[in-house]
Amino acid sequence: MPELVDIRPLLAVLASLLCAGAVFTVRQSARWRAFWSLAAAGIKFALVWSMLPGALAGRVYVYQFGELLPGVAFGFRVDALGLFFALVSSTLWIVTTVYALAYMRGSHSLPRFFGFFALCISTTVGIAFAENLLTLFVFYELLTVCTYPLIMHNEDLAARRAGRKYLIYTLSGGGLILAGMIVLYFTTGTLSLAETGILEEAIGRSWLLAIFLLLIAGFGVKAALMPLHAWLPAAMVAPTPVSALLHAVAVVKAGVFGILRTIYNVFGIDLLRDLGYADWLAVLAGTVIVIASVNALRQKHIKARLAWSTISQLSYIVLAAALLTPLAALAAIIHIANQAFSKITMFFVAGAIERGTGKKRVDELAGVGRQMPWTMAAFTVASLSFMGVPLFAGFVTKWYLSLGALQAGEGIYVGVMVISGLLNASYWLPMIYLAFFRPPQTHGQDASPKPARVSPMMVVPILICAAYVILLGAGASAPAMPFSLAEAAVRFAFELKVPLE
Amino acid sequence: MTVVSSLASHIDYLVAVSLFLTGAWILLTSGNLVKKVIGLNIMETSVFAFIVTTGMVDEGAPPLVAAGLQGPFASPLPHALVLTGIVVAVSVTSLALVLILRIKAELGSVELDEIALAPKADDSAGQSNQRGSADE
Amino acid sequence: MNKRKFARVFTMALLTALAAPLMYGVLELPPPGQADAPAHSNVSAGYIEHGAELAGSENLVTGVLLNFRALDTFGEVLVIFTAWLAVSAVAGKGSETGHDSTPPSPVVDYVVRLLGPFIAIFALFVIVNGHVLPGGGFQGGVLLGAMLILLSLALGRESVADLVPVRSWIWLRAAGVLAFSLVALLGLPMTGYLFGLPIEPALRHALMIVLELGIGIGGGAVLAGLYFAIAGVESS
Amino acid sequence: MSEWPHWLPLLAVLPLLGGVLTPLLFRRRPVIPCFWAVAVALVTAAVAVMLLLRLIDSGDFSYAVGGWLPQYGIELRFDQIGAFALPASLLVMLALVFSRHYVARTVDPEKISYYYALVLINLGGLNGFLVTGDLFNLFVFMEIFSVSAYALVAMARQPIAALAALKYLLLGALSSLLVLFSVGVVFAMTGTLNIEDAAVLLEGSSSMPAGLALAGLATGFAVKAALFPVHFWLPDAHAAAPAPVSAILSALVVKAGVVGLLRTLELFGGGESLYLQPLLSLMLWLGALGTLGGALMALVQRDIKLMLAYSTIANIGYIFIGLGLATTSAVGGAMVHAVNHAVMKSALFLAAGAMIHQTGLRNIDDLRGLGRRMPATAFGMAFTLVALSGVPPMAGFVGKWQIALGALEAGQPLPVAVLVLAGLVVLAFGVRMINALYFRPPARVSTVSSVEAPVSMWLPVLILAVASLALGLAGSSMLEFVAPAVQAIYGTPP
Repeated sequence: MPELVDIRPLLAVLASLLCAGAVFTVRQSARWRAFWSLAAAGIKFALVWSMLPGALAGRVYVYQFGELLPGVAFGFRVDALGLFFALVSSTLWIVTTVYALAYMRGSHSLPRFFGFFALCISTTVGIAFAENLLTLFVFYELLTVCTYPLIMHNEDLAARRAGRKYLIYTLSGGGLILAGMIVLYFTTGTLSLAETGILEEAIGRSWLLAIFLLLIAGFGVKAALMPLHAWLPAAMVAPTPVSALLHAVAVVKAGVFGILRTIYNVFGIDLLRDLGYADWLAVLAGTVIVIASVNALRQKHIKARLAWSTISQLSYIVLAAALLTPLAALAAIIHIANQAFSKITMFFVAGAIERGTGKKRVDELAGVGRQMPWTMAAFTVASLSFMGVPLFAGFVTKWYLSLGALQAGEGIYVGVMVISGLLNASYWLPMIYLAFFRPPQTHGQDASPKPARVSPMMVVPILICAAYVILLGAGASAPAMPFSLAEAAVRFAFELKVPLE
Repeated sequence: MTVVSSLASHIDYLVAVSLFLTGAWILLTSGNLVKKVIGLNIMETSVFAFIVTTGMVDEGAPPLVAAGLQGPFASPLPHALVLTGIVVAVSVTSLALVLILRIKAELGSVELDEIALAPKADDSAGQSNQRGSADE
Repeated sequence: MNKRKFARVFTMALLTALAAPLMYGVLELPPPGQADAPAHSNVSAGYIEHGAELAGSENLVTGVLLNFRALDTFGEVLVIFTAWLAVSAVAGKGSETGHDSTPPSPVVDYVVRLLGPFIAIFALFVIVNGHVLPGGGFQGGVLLGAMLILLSLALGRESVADLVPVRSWIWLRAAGVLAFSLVALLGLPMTGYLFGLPIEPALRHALMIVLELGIGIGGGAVLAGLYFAIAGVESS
Repeated sequence: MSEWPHWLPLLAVLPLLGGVLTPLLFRRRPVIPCFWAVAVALVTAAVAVMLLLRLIDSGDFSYAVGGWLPQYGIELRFDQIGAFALPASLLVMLALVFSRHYVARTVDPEKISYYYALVLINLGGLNGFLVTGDLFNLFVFMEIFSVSAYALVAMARQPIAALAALKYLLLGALSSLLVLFSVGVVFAMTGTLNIEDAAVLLEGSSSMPAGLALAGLATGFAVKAALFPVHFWLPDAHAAAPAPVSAILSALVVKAGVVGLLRTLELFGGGESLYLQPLLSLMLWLGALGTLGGALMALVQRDIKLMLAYSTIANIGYIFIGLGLATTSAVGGAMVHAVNHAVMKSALFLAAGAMIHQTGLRNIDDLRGLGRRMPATAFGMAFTLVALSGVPPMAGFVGKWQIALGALEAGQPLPVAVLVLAGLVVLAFGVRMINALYFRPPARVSTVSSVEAPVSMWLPVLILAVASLALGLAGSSMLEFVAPAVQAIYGTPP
């Protein structure tokens, strides 16, 4: 695979960093703040996109700085998997920025909010493009630091509690990753993510097990892998754009991405298959899918239900990765995009409902569909995706995951898919039913509710995301999330020479 | 060499060590700050005695190498070291004493027990959250 | 007090535990007084053999102080000046003024006035003969300081402070450091090394006298200053 | 220019002389001594740069003071450890800049020139201590910086300051005596005071007196470095001192204890001394205990400066873990961490000092809401707290990584857990501070009305905060720089 030195990975990281600097500097001017945020989002989007043709042609862009530690460089390397993740997050950053500008209007501490928002994206792209585990870890920890002020944005007791929980979980996870990395470096002398596995059986089972447990548990915290998930439902107190950031654009995806890197690039498929650790991970992920869905069913709060659904959906990715078959791997990678677009649609909708009608609970939804028809239509699209209805994004994941499970000879996970789909249906459908087919609860004489007034800057992002959900589901030809890129990543990880199908 | 003769030949060092321990005992156990300083001074003296003893020569002359004086001469180096050491000790002692005077003026006592028991002087600037214990 | 008792028992145990290795350790040292011990055969032997000639001082202790280990002595005058700075910084106001509570009896007054000049002359003698006789800057300085303290005890601190203009005291106290710095810097053009003393005997002798005087005057003034500062705190 | 040999003694002599001249020349106006002191510190830093250039160019070099041969005179030696003089001079300079407005309120106007004099003398003593190659000279310079440090602690106006200073003085003097006694023992054994010379003569010695001297030196310097369990003088002294002094004490003076220990190892490390391995293990485990204990104690403090003081104990623990592990990575990491911690901790102490100066409050809960009122200072503090907790790629990370890696190399996985755990605890109290500054409403009226500190106070904080990022990025080259020193002291690793 030809490697080309290219400055674009660096520029992509710097774009949002500069945006953060500019936002911090223009403190009081809302217009300039919006300008810089959108401009940086656009530039980054363009930069990441411009690398796509090369990546599809099999080129790998690298950019290295000096050594961060002896023997470990600080550098970027854009491979298919990283670029896929970067595409997802940079695309979503644009819509999230537009949405956030509308949603946050009138809130306090906006320079801080948008500044750290931009920093988060900067670090996410850094994670995606990291050349080695240390670089990844650098951005991973900075992501934790940068999301903290966002979660704490409301500065009240609930926010502080959520923030504290978030930090305790994620930083402990960071500590585990650090320990794992040290062991890894000690045993192999490298932290590169450019190979299909840097570990060998020869270094000893106990070291291998230690590395696996430390890294998976460490990344598992951000990936909200049960039982390390408790911070995620708590963090729903944050403003909706932050939830979108946590659940779709950056944070949980960073954790999942770390797990994928651990499986495909640190251990490698062959070694992991010999060791058998992945089977246990798959069992765990399968269990989490079901338990989290059941928990989501019990939630009365819209955002809490969404949060539990996220926990369940993330385990799809972990499960798919742990199955160690090419088709399942494909499912794992494309589900990064599928889950992101579906879930961000839902969060945007939840935020819009909150802003438009003030409603936050599931049982208050009655009649909302008439007040906000477009918005609820988008919600419906996203739910159908999660249920796994064909033509919607989620179906593609389930299809390939089931095929992958069969490839691995683990038919039971097809059953898990089916159960999960049913559970998803049982908690999304009642919400849609309530919204569209039940008359609104009347308060006194106000019998016919007026259409809710929601800024078009909030509705348009919702519709765009919903459209993407359909695009992703309708065909592999979705323009932003090229299926072939995910395929390329899988071919690399499994060292396949031929196309998958 | 038997133990007894070894003890006898090293008696100077042993005395210095005993003084050292005595001083340490006073420094560590006395609750009176002035006595602590005295203990410190005893320790200092013991160390000076020890060092100057290393420069001693049996039947030796002081290191004045002038015409007419005969060796063996005592080593001049320990003398110079101890002279410097004494000056340092004087400096430390004077600083300790003036600190004790200030403690007496501000906290009312030179006994650690009484200082620990005495109510803290609360200053108006709000800088009163200082922990004032004496971990002895 | 229970805590105090515990502390005593603990300290006793600690010191007893320390005593054994300490005693045993020094017992294994070469016994003091042996002329062939390393302490005498190594550097010291060199000093005794060539020191007087190389350092220009028959009193080898002075030779070591001013010449071989000049940096130590520079540090030493600095420590004592620092001590004065520290004491005055901590002590508060009024170090050079203030009355002692009891006026001296005429006898004491007379005797002290009588003794003062003799002590000063003896101090000077000790200072300038440091290179041939036991003594030197520090020893003379202590005598000077003792004289000043004695005078101020008898005559009140002001009368001592008035001996020189008030603003000159600080220069006197720094005399050791200043003299040493001067000689150290002069050593650079003259010998090619900082703190070097020239080989030429007369010049070297002159510079050594400068050093001794600086150390002596500085030491005396600092000792008196320490006394003033501490007495100032006590009387305020 | 860097080849001129006489920079080396000037490294110590210049600040010492500059310090002595301060009260002589400037007695009236309080501002001029500050400019003078900053200038002297700056020139000292320039001298250190010259020395550093020569070191990089041509390796270790020494200077014969007065032109005497090493054994007969005093030898100054500049190696990678001595290069600590450069950060030391720069940090002191920043602390002096910070002092300009700070001491106006905390120190008696008549004593201001004394204050600057003592700070410069402290720097001179430290520099001399770092570069001397002579055991007794080591003691003399140690006393110079110690005596000035005791006095500087006592210069704070708080009632507790004198007691804290006395406690510091008694422990400090006791440790100095242990060192002096051990120097005497080494002299009696070898007849020389030159470290290199004595090391050759002592080589392979496992005799009782050698053990005694080693124990005395190690204990003495451990007290100076505030290694657990002889750390108890530190919190009060560092918390009571004026803020710039706290910064210098925590950043530099305790590090002198570490340097002293390195010199001790240099003295005894050459041969196969039986005592060396137990000493190293002791350092490792006491360091581990100190790291955890210090971090936990920092977590429960209410006073901001006490919190920082306990964190210093924790960081000294880090450094001792590294030194005790005795592998190339760990020792190099410990040395680099000594510099990095110096920068970070002085930033924190200065920031805390600025806040206390502006509000008159020192309780963390009382400082709530200052993030908006003192943006530059608060940012500097928050940023450095994150750096201190070891978030990569900032300065706290390099040492943590290297020491943990060294622990695995030494076959000791437990210190890795200690380091990771302590990093989390450090972050916990950092977050507590950051929460108070940014995410909580003000608790006191005086914080609401307070304003940003003068430029001379927040600028040093920000410079140090930026440095704590820059040093983290430069970690690899710093490790490379100290590698020869590690090899010189610990020998070639197996």
